[in-house]
Amino acid sequence: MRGLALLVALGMLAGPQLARAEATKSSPEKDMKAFQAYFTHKFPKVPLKDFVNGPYSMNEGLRKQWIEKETFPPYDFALDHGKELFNKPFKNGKTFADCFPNKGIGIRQNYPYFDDKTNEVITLEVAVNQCLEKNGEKPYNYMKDDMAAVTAYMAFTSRGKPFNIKVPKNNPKALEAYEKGKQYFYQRRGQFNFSCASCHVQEPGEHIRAEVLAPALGILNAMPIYRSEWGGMGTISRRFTSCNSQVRGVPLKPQDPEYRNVEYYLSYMANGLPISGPGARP
Amino acid sequence: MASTIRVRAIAGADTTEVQALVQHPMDSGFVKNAKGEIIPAHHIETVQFETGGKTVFTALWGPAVSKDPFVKFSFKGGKKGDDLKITWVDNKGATDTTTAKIM
Amino acid sequence: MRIMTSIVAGAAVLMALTSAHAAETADTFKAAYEKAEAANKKAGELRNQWTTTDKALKAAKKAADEGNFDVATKQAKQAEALANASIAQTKQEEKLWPDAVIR
Amino acid sequence: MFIAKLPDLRTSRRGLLKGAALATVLGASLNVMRSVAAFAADAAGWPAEAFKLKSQDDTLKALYGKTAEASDKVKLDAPEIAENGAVVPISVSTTLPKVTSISLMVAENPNALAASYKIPEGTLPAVSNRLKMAKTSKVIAVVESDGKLYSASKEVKVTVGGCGG
Repeated sequence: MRGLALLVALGMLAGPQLARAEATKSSPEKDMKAFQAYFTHKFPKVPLKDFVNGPYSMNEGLRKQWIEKETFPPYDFALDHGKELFNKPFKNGKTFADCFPNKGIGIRQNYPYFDDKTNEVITLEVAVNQCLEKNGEKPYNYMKDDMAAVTAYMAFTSRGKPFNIKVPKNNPKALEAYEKGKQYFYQRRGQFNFSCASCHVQEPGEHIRAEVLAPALGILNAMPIYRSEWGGMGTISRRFTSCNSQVRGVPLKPQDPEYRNVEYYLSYMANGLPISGPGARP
Repeated sequence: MASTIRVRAIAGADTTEVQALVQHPMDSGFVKNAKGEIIPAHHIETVQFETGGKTVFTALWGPAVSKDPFVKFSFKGGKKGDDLKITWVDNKGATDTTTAKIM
Repeated sequence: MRIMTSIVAGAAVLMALTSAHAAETADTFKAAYEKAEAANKKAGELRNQWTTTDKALKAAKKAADEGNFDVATKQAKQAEALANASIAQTKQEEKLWPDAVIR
Repeated sequence: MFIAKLPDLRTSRRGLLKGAALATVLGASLNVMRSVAAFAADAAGWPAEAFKLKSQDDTLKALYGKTAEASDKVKLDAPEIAENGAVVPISVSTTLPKVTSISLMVAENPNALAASYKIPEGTLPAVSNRLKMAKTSKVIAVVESDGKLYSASKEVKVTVGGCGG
């Protein structure tokens, strides 16, 4: 082991062999290609873009129920509520439109992004609360209700637009955040010793108890979701925290930097796949 | 306050198809909350659909109808621009009504 | 899967060993509880606490409040075993996770 | 995702259902006056008794005062496996004449009757709705046609129950 470390150190010093050390580091673009190829290879009948429909892309019986559900979708009320909140002026007369590029319409596919000034990942949910706080309003609960409603509306105005997440090459901190997100995604945790990947990479389409597991690819494109299991809407924050709980891990705080990093990584993996949120899920 | 009732009524050649979604918890009375206390039954009992002074459909619902209930039916006649009035009443006496235009 | 089994089994063995003691006191409970809390705090720093550790800690506290130090100490020791297992898991996984990455 | 549910994390499983396609099958002439009269009387009362009963036979007796015979003219559309017991899309349609009501029962629910629909003349004998199912059960559709009851049933598998917990 010590010998190997020495070799690597020598290699790095040697300069020309730098490429070998680099190979162990992430190339987000290469990761993304491999990630998408894994899923299209595992499910050759599912078109790439259809992965945004989660378990419905890989189970005929479920798909039929979903299509019927979409004729009058359960997230309809949240969507209307979100539109109302989005357009309602704050006490200072400003609105969400003043906080976002393009007045907040059709931009969901660009979140999360890496903020060069603060060196942190900014998710859409964080940006929504930052907007509220900047304008002297109380921030929303990250898990559901108003946050789910506003992000539902913002996703809705962005439907069909492909995820366009960037890991700026000129900022090593961005790659670091991406790397951390990747590690969180693959690292097993909780008493059940599961990682995100254990379920959503290795077993999508399979049943765990009664549930058909969603593929990790495209899982965030449909957020926020109305989940029958929840009897209501939930955000990405809710999705992550509930996954932790289900493997008997104590969830981190919503929008903890770790969760933001995972969202960054996972959204990047879905680059090119269209936003489909808000979604309905079992 | 937005209406609790969403309606889509579309006139076809000789029938009108109505779909409605109502925002309501539809608590069954069999579910416990986080503290282990039974959440009392709270559900819509009747929904009435009227057009042209005539009731075209009545739903009688028990607690086994899903949360935010959905219903779809069709009736003969009805044309674009006609009013369709929907009224629900729940077991606690709450009620809401809305009038939608047939599309 | 194998790792999980071994961790769970390890925790079970520890629990079995610790349950052999009897006639614990407020002091032995306090010591055991502090150790468990410290271990769980460390697990928290590693961002990997287990819900079962929390549960055991709460059960320990409750038993202690009721003056049942046998149960309280047993639960505290169980919490410590669980917290230590979560720490061991994190250490191991920090090395193993790259093996799972899609390439 | 649901490897094991911790009791304190359990949320209600109630949720939404979907609708299903309507079969446009019936032909009947419009008789506005008659249906207004029939309807006003019916709408006045929610059949509290019928909604409290456990067995489907008792429910039918309370609701209609008679029993139903199976008929292949009653079409019941329900999933083989429900995605979630909280939201099971169920549709009923029929080619039977003079339909005045359609009722839906879930045999294994705490109370069998889930919903009952009054069909005045001029309304097609077809309805779609979303129901809760506590567990795997037979779903029974009952159509009242020309004063008689006809039924169809289908087993729906429920792996995630719709009655909370």
